[in-house]
Amino acid sequence: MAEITFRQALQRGLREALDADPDVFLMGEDIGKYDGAYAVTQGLLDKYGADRIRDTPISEAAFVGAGVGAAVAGLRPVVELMSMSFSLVAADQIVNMAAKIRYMSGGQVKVPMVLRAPTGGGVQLAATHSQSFENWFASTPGLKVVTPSTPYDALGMLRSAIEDDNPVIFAENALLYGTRGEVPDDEYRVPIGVADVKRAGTDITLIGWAHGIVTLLDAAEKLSETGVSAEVVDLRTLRPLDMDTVVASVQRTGRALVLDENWRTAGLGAELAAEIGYRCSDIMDGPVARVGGADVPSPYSRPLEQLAIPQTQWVIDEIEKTYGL
Amino acid sequence: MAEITFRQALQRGLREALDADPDVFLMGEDIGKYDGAYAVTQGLLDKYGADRIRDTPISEAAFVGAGVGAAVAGLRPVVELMSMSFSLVAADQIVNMAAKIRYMSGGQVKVPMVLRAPTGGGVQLAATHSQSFENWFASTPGLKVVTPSTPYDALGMLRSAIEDDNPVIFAENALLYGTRGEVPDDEYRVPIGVADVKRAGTDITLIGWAHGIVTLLDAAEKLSETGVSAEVVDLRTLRPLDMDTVVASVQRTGRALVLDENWRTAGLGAELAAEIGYRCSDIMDGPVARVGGADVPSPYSRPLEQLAIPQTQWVIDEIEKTYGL
Amino acid sequence: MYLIRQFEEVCGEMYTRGQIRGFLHLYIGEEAIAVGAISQLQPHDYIVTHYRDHGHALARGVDPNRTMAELFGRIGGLSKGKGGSMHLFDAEKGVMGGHAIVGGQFPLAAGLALSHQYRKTDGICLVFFGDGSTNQGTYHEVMNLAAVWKLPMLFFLENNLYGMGSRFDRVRAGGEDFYPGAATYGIEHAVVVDGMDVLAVQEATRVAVDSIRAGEGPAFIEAKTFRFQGHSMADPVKYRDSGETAAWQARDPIVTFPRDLLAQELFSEGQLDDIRASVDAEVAAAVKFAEDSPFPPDEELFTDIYA
Amino acid sequence: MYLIRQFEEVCGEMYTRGQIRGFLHLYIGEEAIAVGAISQLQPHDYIVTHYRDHGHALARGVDPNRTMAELFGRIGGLSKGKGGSMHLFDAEKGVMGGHAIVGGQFPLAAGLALSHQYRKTDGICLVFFGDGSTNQGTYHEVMNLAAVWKLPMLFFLENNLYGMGSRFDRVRAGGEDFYPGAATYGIEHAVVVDGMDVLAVQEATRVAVDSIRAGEGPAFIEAKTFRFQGHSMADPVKYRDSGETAAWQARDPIVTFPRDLLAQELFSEGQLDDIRASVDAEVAAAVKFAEDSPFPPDEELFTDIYA
Ligand SMILES: Cc1ncc(C[n+]2csc(CCOP(=O)(O)OP(=O)(O)O)c2C)c(N)n1
Ligand SMILES: Cc1ncc(C[n+]2csc(CCOP(=O)(O)OP(=O)(O)O)c2C)c(N)n1
Ligand SMILES: [Mg+2]
Ligand SMILES: [Mg+2]
Repeated sequence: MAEITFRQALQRGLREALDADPDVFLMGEDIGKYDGAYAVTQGLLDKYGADRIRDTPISEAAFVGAGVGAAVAGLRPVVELMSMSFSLVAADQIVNMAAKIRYMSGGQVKVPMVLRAPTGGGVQLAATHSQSFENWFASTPGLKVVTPSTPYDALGMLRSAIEDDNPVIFAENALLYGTRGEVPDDEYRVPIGVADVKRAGTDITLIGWAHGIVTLLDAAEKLSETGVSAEVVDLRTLRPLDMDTVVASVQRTGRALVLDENWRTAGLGAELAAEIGYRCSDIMDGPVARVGGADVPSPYSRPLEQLAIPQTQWVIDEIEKTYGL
Repeated sequence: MAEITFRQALQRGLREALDADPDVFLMGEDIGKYDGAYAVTQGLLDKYGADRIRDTPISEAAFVGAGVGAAVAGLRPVVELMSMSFSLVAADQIVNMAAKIRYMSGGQVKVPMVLRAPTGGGVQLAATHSQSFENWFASTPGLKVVTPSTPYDALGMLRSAIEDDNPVIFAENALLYGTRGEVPDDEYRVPIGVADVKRAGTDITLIGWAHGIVTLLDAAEKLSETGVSAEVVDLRTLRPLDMDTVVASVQRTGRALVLDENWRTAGLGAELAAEIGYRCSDIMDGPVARVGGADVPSPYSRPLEQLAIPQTQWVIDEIEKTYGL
Repeated sequence: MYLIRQFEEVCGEMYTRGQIRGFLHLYIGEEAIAVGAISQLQPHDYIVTHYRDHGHALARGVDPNRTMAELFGRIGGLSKGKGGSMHLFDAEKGVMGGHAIVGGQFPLAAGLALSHQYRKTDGICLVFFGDGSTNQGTYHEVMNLAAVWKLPMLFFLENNLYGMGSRFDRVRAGGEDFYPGAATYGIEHAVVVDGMDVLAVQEATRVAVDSIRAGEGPAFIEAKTFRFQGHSMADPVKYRDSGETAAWQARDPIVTFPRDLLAQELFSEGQLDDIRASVDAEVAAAVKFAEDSPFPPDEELFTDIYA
Repeated sequence: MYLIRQFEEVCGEMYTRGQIRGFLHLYIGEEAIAVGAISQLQPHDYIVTHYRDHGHALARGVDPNRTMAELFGRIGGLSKGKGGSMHLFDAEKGVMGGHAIVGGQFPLAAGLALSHQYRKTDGICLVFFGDGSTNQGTYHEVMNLAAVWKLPMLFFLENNLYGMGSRFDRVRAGGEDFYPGAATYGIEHAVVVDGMDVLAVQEATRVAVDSIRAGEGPAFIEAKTFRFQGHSMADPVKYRDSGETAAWQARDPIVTFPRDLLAQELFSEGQLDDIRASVDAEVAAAVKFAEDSPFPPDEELFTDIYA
């Protein structure tokens, strides 16, 4: 076991995959000579060469779609977007090509591709650079969407994603890159589509993913001071959703709060709340509580931006409001 | 009063707006010389000329964004996408430009633009041409999203949309173009953001929009035969959501079903179910029932496609399952 | 070519009868391109095309039975009826769709070409596209990507002068010819060819493919052609006059090519009649096959989404 | 030019001190372009640019105080601190952003140009963009749209040879010059100019603007230039050697232009010193203004979303 950062975990995952399979290669803007905008790919060009670590022009639609083509041909491209916000200029290739080509071909082809991207807000990058479109991709049949919250999950799920035969959107919340955690020395995988109880508790289930888990664990800690025992369920995967783990936990605790750091309206948080509400209403002590990001374009100014991102206190207040805890 | 089709209502709305305001003009692919892919703009080129009825190249990102620019300069462009499915190639211009330029400028500019597009499935156009991304736009702060279900609403809301100072996504379910309804002879407006009770009832509230209303009214009719009185609430606008009308109805009936014809997962139907569940749980007879489109890329084959689109019977079955009615 | 023509004439009929639905885009008039170009490919090469794709599939030797069944939405179709007319795939033959988002096919084609380069084979990817699609950003992005990476890719423009109701000169100011634009990207091998002349298309493709296989990077061919019918079955073709169509129809490859063969005495009238008769029978059999194939069972709705 | 330089030197400092955060892209080295080009505009013309936008705003006469306050995220900023460095707007002066999605600004600029054409004014829209942004599809789509509609639009390429860490020739095969590509779209007026020479930029812009106002349709100017610093404050600039930078720095317009003025005896050393001193004071005042301006009140989070 070693303690490494989320960024290091991702880099190790990439290296392991590159070493394990010659069909794995990387594409993206400035991932090579520049070492990657967030330094995840630092040093890889020197080690693996320009055929496998491919710097691309600023043409997201072209190189994301080229990833699909290479994957259809049996390679395993790992494509990096410099920001999830830029997925919009490649949205057609992701949603209409990567997600659907298998279906449209009646199963003749498959798309073993990973699309990695830093995502989320919090560092004053303003309205166009702070978005989390993985929420939209999570509603798109044909895609898988992965959102790890720890170095352990990041590495293990990246390996699984690269080995998966389907297009996987791998969303890396940029606030997590510097966070640290224990990671086994040996190779391992974390399966896609399996949620993880990050903290056990009996009074309420807090459900979230990615950076939201940091907030929920913090809230759980604070709640424990007032005698409330909160369970924290980390979805880890937004599609396919592991509703069984979520529902099992809520059935034990009888209460649920969902945290979605992205815009509150009509996102994955809504899906979870609706589904938990449906499946657990008979045993619950009240409705499913929801905390979401403010429904605003992300402002640049720091105090305003902080008001838009769910804070620990919001979680605590919402629990108090909904359940009187 | 005259009975006209949904298509005719839209055309009349466009003509009235073009007549009323010289700043109104239309742009889109083949809206002029070809008369429009769905014939909504038929004959307009002859009457208003090529300056105001502008055929564009197949460059959605360019002309949608040009619409934003023209709107920022104070004109009132009505931009047509040949299909809502093609909004993806212009997604960045819609979500990052139209929706955010006002905020990023601190309120210095506004975007009085309408983006019209036929949407939805049901006529075997297969996976890439049968989608309803208005659901995504409804989660985007800065946009308004309008989804009429009748000729009356289509005309009245189109006038409101063109007069609105904000970017309005105007989604026209293609299955509705040929449907008929009464429309006043005089000019009128239907406000954006106000839901409409399309049928009154006492036992359950059925909530939907656009073509879903056809299904819900049909279900209500069938339910009445078994003595169940269903109220049908037509959202008409997906953003801003008129939750007050919805909640008021559910508070009267004590039961709710939400119909979202698009992919079921993490769409507007989820938002409604989550929010109704939260605000009405204490007075409800059970959880909020949901019916959604199948989570699949739209298949071409007719019997398969029909299996993917919510049918009246699904609504009835879901009500039975949830409430035993 | 005659197979494609006959196949599509029958498609038109089947559309009128409601056997084929959704969008149906006929290739009638453009057959010389698919036949001429695809004849120059190797089995390991890829083909990517747009929604007007029947000609490309058939020219590649894809089974007419399964193609027709796909158009009928039947389980015996290439994609079990899930793709329909606009999305013909035959992965074993390297036919990678049929794509219905204008310009959406360019990036996919680049990736397929990249796979050949990555694996150091001599394979290429041939991508077909229309004049209208050159106004999509992907056209530009992929031309540049292919050029800078020297991808083994043949850009094949089927310039039928119209994108739906828009004549190219109403939506583009760059002049009549598109192929000179390739030089902007550093694509040196760019030519124009008569798309009504199957032998000319064949020859131009041969030269281009040789250059690509020799590692010279992407090449570009523009073929001038014309679709004799509407954009799709829904198009009443009010935007152009019949004179323009008639002038092109006078050069119909289905008429002129056999005429030339006869003139050069390479075939006899009787031989051609035999070919036509056997093709007609093949197409009739395809219809029969499609009719006999059942619709996909309900479970198929949820298969083929994930691998 | 000196105002821009001095303003940005101070921005760099303020970033280090944490007063400015997020992404900060300095224009240092490229000032001659903004100053030369924008000097040729009329008040009713529009300017659209990318995230490297301080120079364009200041050259247009936008208030340095409110610009600095914007960078500080304060309520006194141009956009009340909501936009930040990458999104400078001053609608009254026709400065329509500051756009941070590479290539995202082209369509907006086309629409602004269209508004002038629609209203039959002689106004134009000047759009600035980088070499890297030419690889976005919007560049291509909008060049074509502008050409076919003859929009009054000036495409101004600030070719500083790099897009982040990628030298243009690593991501483009079309050669060293970009401006010849404009002809592909039928844009006849396309020239290259020395972006380190403010007078040359001015003259090239004057000619182009005249042509546009005369109704000749869009024009294209490519200016060769260089950013002396990193792409943003986060960039350690490991991808190019210092020799290249030094060669360009030797042509720094902030040094060469005053030198020429002195040589031609148009200004005296003392006059220039006075100008510099007053500019230094102006920038210092801008910092003070920004520091004194409060952060936006909480309610501002929800304003300016809808009109
Ligand atoms: C992104 C997108 N925009 C618009 C359409 C609608 N559309 C389908 S085909 C077509 C015309 C394309 O013309 P061209 O590329 O010349 O091909 P052709 O049909 O002539 O073979 C249009 C506008 C689409 N499918 N996708
Ligand atoms: C669509 C998109 N892709 C990538 C980025 C990240 N990015 C920001 S600036 C930049 C380089 C742009 O280079 P260039 O156009 O030459 O402008 P310069 O910075 O040199 O002025 C990149 C890749 C972005 N903002 N938007
Ligand atoms: Mg065409
Ligand atoms: Mg540059």
